[in-house]
Amino acid sequence: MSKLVYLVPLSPFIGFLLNGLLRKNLSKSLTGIIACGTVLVSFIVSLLIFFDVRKDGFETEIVSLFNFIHIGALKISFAFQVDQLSVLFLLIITGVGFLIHVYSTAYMHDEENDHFARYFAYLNLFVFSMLILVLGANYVIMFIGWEGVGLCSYLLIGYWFKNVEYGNAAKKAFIMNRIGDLGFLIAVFWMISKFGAVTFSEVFSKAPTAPVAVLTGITLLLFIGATGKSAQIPLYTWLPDAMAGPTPVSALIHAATMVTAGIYMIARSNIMYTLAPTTQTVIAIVGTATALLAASIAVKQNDIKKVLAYSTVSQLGYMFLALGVGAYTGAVFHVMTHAFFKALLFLGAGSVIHAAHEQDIRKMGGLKKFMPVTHITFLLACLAIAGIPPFSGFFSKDEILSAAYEKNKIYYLVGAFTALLTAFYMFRLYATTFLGKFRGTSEQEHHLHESPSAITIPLIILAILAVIGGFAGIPEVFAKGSHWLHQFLSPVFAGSEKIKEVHVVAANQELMLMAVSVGVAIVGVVYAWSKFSKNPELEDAKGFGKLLADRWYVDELYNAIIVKPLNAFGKFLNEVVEKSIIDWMVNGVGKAVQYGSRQIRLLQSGQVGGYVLLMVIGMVILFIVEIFIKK
Amino acid sequence: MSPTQILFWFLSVLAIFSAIMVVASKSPVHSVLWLIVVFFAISGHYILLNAQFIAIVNLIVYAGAIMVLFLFVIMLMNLNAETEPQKNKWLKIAGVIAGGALLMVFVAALKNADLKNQLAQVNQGEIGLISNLGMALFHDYVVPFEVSSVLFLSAMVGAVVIGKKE
Amino acid sequence: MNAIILSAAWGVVMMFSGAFSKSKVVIRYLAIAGAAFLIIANLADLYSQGNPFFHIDTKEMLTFNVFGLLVNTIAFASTLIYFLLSAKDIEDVGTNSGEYFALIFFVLCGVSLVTSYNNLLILFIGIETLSIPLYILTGSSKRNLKSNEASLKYFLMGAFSTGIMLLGIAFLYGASKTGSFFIDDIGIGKTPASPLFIIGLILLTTSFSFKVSAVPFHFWTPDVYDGSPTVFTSFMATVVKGAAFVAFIRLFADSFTEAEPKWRLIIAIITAATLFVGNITAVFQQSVKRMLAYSSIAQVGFMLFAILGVSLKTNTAQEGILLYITAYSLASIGIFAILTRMKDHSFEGFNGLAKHQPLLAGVNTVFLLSLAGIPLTAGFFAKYYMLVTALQTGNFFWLVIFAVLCAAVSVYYYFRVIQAMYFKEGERQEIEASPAFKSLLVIVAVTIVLIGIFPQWLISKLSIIYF
Amino acid sequence: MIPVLFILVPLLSGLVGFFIKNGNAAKKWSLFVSVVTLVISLYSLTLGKNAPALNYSASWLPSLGSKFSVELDGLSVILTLLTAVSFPAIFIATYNKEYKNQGNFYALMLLSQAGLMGVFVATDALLFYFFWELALIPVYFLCSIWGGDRRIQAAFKFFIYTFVGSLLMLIGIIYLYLHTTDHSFSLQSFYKLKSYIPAADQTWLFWLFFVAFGIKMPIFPFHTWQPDTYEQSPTAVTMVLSGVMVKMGLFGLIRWLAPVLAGGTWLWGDTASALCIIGMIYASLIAIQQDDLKRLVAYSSIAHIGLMCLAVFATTQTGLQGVMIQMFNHGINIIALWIVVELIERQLGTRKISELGGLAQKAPVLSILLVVVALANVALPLTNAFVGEFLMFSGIYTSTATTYNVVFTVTAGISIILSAVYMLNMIQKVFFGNTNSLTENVRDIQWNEKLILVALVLLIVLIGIYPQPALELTKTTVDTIITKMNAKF
Amino acid sequence: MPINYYIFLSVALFCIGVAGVLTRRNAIIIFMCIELMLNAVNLLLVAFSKMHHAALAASNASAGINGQIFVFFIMVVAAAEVSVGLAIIVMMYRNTHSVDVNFLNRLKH
Repeated sequence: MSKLVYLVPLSPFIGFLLNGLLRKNLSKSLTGIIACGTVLVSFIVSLLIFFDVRKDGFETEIVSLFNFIHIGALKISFAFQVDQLSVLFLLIITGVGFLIHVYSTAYMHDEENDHFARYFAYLNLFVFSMLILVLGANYVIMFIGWEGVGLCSYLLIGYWFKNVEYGNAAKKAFIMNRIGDLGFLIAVFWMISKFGAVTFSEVFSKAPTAPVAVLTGITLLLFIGATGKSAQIPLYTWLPDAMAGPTPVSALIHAATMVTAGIYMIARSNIMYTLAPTTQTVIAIVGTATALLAASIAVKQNDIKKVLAYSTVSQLGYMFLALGVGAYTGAVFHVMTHAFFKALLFLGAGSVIHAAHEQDIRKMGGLKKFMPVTHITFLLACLAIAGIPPFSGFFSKDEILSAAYEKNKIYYLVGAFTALLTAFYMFRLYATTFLGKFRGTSEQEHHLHESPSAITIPLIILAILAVIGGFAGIPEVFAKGSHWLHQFLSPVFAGSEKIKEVHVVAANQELMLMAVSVGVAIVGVVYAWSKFSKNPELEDAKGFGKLLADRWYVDELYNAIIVKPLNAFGKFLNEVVEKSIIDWMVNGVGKAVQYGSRQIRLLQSGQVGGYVLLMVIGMVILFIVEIFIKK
Repeated sequence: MSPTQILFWFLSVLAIFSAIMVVASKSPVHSVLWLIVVFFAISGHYILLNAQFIAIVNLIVYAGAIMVLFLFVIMLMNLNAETEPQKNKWLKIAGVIAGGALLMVFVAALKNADLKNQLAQVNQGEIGLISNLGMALFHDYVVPFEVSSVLFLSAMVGAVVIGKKE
Repeated sequence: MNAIILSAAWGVVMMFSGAFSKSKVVIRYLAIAGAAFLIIANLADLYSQGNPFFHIDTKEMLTFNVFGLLVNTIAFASTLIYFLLSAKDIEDVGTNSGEYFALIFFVLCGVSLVTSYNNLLILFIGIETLSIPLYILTGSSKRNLKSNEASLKYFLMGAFSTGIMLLGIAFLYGASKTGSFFIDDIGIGKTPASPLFIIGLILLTTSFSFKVSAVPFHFWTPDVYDGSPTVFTSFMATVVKGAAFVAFIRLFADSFTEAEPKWRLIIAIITAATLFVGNITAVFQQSVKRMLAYSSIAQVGFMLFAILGVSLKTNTAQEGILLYITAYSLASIGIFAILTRMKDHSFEGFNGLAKHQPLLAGVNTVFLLSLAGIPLTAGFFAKYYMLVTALQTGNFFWLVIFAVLCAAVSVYYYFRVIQAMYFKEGERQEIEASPAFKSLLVIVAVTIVLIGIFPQWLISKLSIIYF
Repeated sequence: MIPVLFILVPLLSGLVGFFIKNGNAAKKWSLFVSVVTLVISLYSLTLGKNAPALNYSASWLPSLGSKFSVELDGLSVILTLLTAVSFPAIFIATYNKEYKNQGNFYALMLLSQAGLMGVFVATDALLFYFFWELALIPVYFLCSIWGGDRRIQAAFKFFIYTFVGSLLMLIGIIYLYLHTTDHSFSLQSFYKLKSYIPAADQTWLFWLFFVAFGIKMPIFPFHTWQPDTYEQSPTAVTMVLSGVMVKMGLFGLIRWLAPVLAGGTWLWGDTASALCIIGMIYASLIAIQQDDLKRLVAYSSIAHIGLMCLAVFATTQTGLQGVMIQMFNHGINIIALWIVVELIERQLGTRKISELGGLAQKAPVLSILLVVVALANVALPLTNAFVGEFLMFSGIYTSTATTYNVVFTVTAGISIILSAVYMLNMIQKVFFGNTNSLTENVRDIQWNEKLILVALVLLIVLIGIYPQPALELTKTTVDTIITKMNAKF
Repeated sequence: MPINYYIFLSVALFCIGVAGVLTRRNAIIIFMCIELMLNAVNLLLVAFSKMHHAALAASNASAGINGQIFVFFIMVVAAAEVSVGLAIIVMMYRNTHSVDVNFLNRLKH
């Protein structure tokens, strides 16, 4: 079955071609069918592959399609790798992807025909690239997907291209990703020059022999790539702006799948990271910092999508923390659960926006009675992300926190505090949106309504997943071998675990940790609920709050220290160096010749006497040269 | 100091002095006359060197023919001192300096030439005599002699072309 | 020998024809026939090595070698083309066209003298035979003050340079051990040069530089070329200059080869100066005629590389100079022929020529490209040879670089004409160009291109030369 | 025989073209001829390596040791193919444009094609120099007859600039020729030269050649002719210039400089590379500032060429392979870009980015195609340029010829980011946003433009996905050149 | 007589002639100065011919004669030149009523 893996990316690609080329002629329904159908196909295929992979005695499968680049020793073939990790991501991508496609058919229904098709074409293309990313059997193929998803996110953020703001957001996203990608590329070149190969199997087999410094370098460069793609400090600022795109896009790309590419990549190269402890520390620190920073900002945001965006960044921070402390399974686990509840949150938000045509939560409130399904699912998602047992978020987050505790208490403390913040801002959001009474205009209120089934059904499915998703990884303390995901992924991370075994926390200790995290979560929830359900804060924040509301002025900082100087320098080059120096010199030669001509021709005075005089002088000079200088 | 030497020095001084006068004298006519003096002095030198033929030709052709031609032209244009207003003084000085510099350079070049034992044979040696020159001219140098006729022809034609009224 | 005698004789014929025949056409065809006849006679001389029509014992005053004879051929051929193109314009200069042609033939006699002299006496007579008729031709449009002025300037300075040359010859005579004027004897071989020799050398260099108009002895050139009737400028700038240059190279190749270290530097300096002044000054000119005068100076700068190369074992220098003279003469004659027919000799005069006279513009472009030394034209190989020569000597790398930079400058003023013809708008002006005239120009242009692609037929002839 | 056809077909038909008075006939004629050339070149691809048909040699100037010898090796194949592809593309793309006396215009275009072909196939230095100049002349006339307002000065600056360069190169060629044992201009005897040329001479010889090629490419700081010329020439000519002609410089570097003067190249590689990198960053930063589409593309081209030149000096198999394929890619990409620029200018009469906007609404097809081309220009994976740049960068990184390989890679890498910046800026300002009074009534592209753009885009994607055949094409050539470059003294 | 004397004498005359050409502006006088230069050369040639004769008379009775022949030719040519030159000057005078070379500046630059 896994021989047919190429079908998985292929079918969305076909969908892309169909929708892209025939966008003028297809009806909306047909477009929708094609788009969802193709993704569904690949979901089914992935499922089949998944069952393959689950059979014991399964060996990692390399499906090589054709030679991409073969030069001398360097052999890069267009190959896919099927193993537990990739197949897991396949399921997440295609599954969540499919739901979001379905959702979009309703959400984007007001678009004109061909734009509608354009949207789905992009979406399919994205799924395709994402699949390439996770399937690639070497770093080059992975990079193809890596940049592919970047492109799609660019296209989708800028989907409403008439709006210049959106365009800028898209551009920002692309360029920041590019910065990361440069790091990724250089890492690849380093591998080529060091290992002479880019295939995972070869690189990982050669890695242990390489000096630690090299590995640290490579891994750090890769991590730079990850920070770009997965919105970590310092390259995270694009993600909140990326909310310019249609909400389903935010759900799919900027919550569920693309942004987790970085985690996938590092989990994939776990061996190299395990061999480079320095890098791990860096990752852990960056992860923790990002988690805290983003959460703190989320506390004061009033745009429903912005809140979710920052919470995404913060959650991603958690995942990196996990990677940093070597809890690869935990990271992947959180990716999965996060995919469920964050997608759900976004879709819920989308449904709200769809109904209220409004994104500012201060103008909402009391939606509970208007759109029950949305409300319930959203609530479940909030509970999940807040880490209330037995919802999925609890398990994954808890695993990460305990691992962090194991590594270094500080990580844990920060993590726990972030958990508190998370619970707080999520329920602030929930409360201001759904509780209380509606604060929008009357005619807004007039056509508030529950969204159509194409929207609610995905919500419900995702809600179920968000609730039960956690049981894929029940901590070992409850029952031996209950952590199914760990078992499942163990072949992938076997290498790292051989190198240094992650000794599990003592049972009682772990239970204590759980208690703490649950405690903080509940505190956050309760406080937020009580604070905002009746009287939400409607006036703009002040003092420290303002600092948070304005996102610590990071964007402004970047503007001041990078963008502006670069522009100024460019202007300087263009107007001063180019025109007044280089070109001036070039033309100067011409001018000099002209001038010299004008002067020298004055020798031709027209006077015979003058001529003869000059001739004689010339003769004398010849004599002097010949007789005096030569001797 | 043999008479030859005295004669040599006399003629040399005469030649140089009158040459200077040629350049210096205001009126063209005077210049012509001084030039004729130069020619006579030089012919004297020729005789001293026992080159009678050249000496005679020099007198006949130059002093006789050419200078007369010059005189005619000058008379024809009745040029006199006034017709030549003062030329730019600086250019004059520059000219003199340049001429002097040329002389200096020549002298400088020649001073380290060892020509002490090289003597020019004076008042003896047969080669200057018409008979020998004639033999040489019409045996070895007949081709140049004939060729120079072309030159004359062209000069003649030229003079005609230029002079002819249209 | 044929060339010398026949050219002189034909000069006489032309002279009388002027006296007896009133019909200009007859005279014209007579002249053309004469040129053709000269070519044939000279070729006969060339191919019947050693037994020409006339058996004259020149007492080694003259030696006729392939090089000299080829130069004659080129000179006569150029003259023929020149006659065919511009005979009419010669007639238009003044009343007595017969005499003009006669003078031109006398000049040709001088040419064939300086290409075959073996004795400084002949050189002197040859140079004079070359110059004196030109003084006349320069002044031949008698009412034109510019023409008069040019003629007088030319004459005075020419006479002056003659004086310098004679002094040089005198010193060489004094320096030569055997007291002879034969160019084989005046060379000093390996013996240390006496001051007399050095002086003679420099003085001769000076006067030759004057004749070929090399800086700083070039001052007569622009004024004379500008002042004299355009037809005669064309003749002076091509045939005569080439001949003078051949005299130059012949003397240095035969007598002063061993003394090369002594004059290497001064020639190099003169070359550099010539390239610089010639090219730079041409840039600012407003009249094409005058620009061509300066450009001819610049071209001489390149030719002088041949002098630097005479000491080479190979014949590159001689081959090169021959190619150069051919290329340069053909192109210049062509351009001047067109220029003569134009009312306005300024650059503006050429504006829009391509629209009104596409053919003339086309051939003119070929000529200009050849002068600029663009590949596919004879001019390229000419310059190529000069560069090879200079690089072979191995001493003049700086000079070569300098030369190519100057060549780049030269492109500037040659292309000004092209720009005027093709890219500028201008009102139509009457240029009387008969089909014959045009077709002849086309032939010349084609020849230039052919030489540019296959310099073979010249080179192969040259590579058998032994001096 | 095929290389000869490459030269003769356009040459002769170009000469014929001068006599076609009817403009449209000339147009059709030249289109036909260029297609014929394309067919020939495609046929040449089918022939195996060193098939007899691929090289031809005839006596030309025996006494000068120069032969009319032409050959199609990997390098020539890829560049002749580029030339053969470009011209039909250009002719079709500009089919609707009406030039004054078109007969001459197209004739000159064909002549320039002949010259370019000659440059790429010549294996005799003198012959190479000949074609080098001949390719220049027609372009000079094209630019200064049919160009913009400042065309005469711009074209002349261009001409003088390159002419100086080529003359310097001529000196170098002659010098090498004089040092060959068998006094010949043939590439083979030039290869044998190494042992005869002392290091000191290698130095200045290297610079003589490098300046000539650097001007043509152009490399900072010899680049100032380029933006003006591109801006002033008619777009068809600009396409020739930027698509094919700049490759002459790289070609010369790869064919005549690097393997022949390996020593000099090795000694001065770092300096030259530094120039390239400065140029890349410099050009990119300036490109960001440009408001004129043509100038924008011009500067971006400078940046890309700089990268290729840099990769040549890296002296690695991968790098050189990258250069080979990238020369082709850059050619078609930039031609596609020019086509778009041309369309915009012809419709709206302006190239000012600031005056445009919202074209995506009016001309969706055009904008989609443009976006693909632009993405190719920023070397996005699965476009042709990615393959080239990936190989070049990894070549530079793994280079052993320099000790600064990492520095070079990183600094050069910055230009990737910058290229994204200016390209996306352009796309956004021109195509996104709202329409304004000027762009209100833009119509989408017509059949011929669509045809050619689609073809180019397909080519871009095809090479991007499956580059291996193209790489195979140049394999052996690359190996030989690299071995020669590594045998330094 | 030592040859240097003659050399210096004729060089001196020659340079005086040159100086004359440089300083005077009357065409005729310039021309005369040129003639002076020629005569200086003649004198030098004759002196050299006698020098060579003195040196080589033993081997060759007519050694050095060519020098004097050359002088003869110089005179001949000079005569021809004068005829042409004066003709030109006269023509000039006819048109401008002056023989002042400083008026010759229509052609310059």
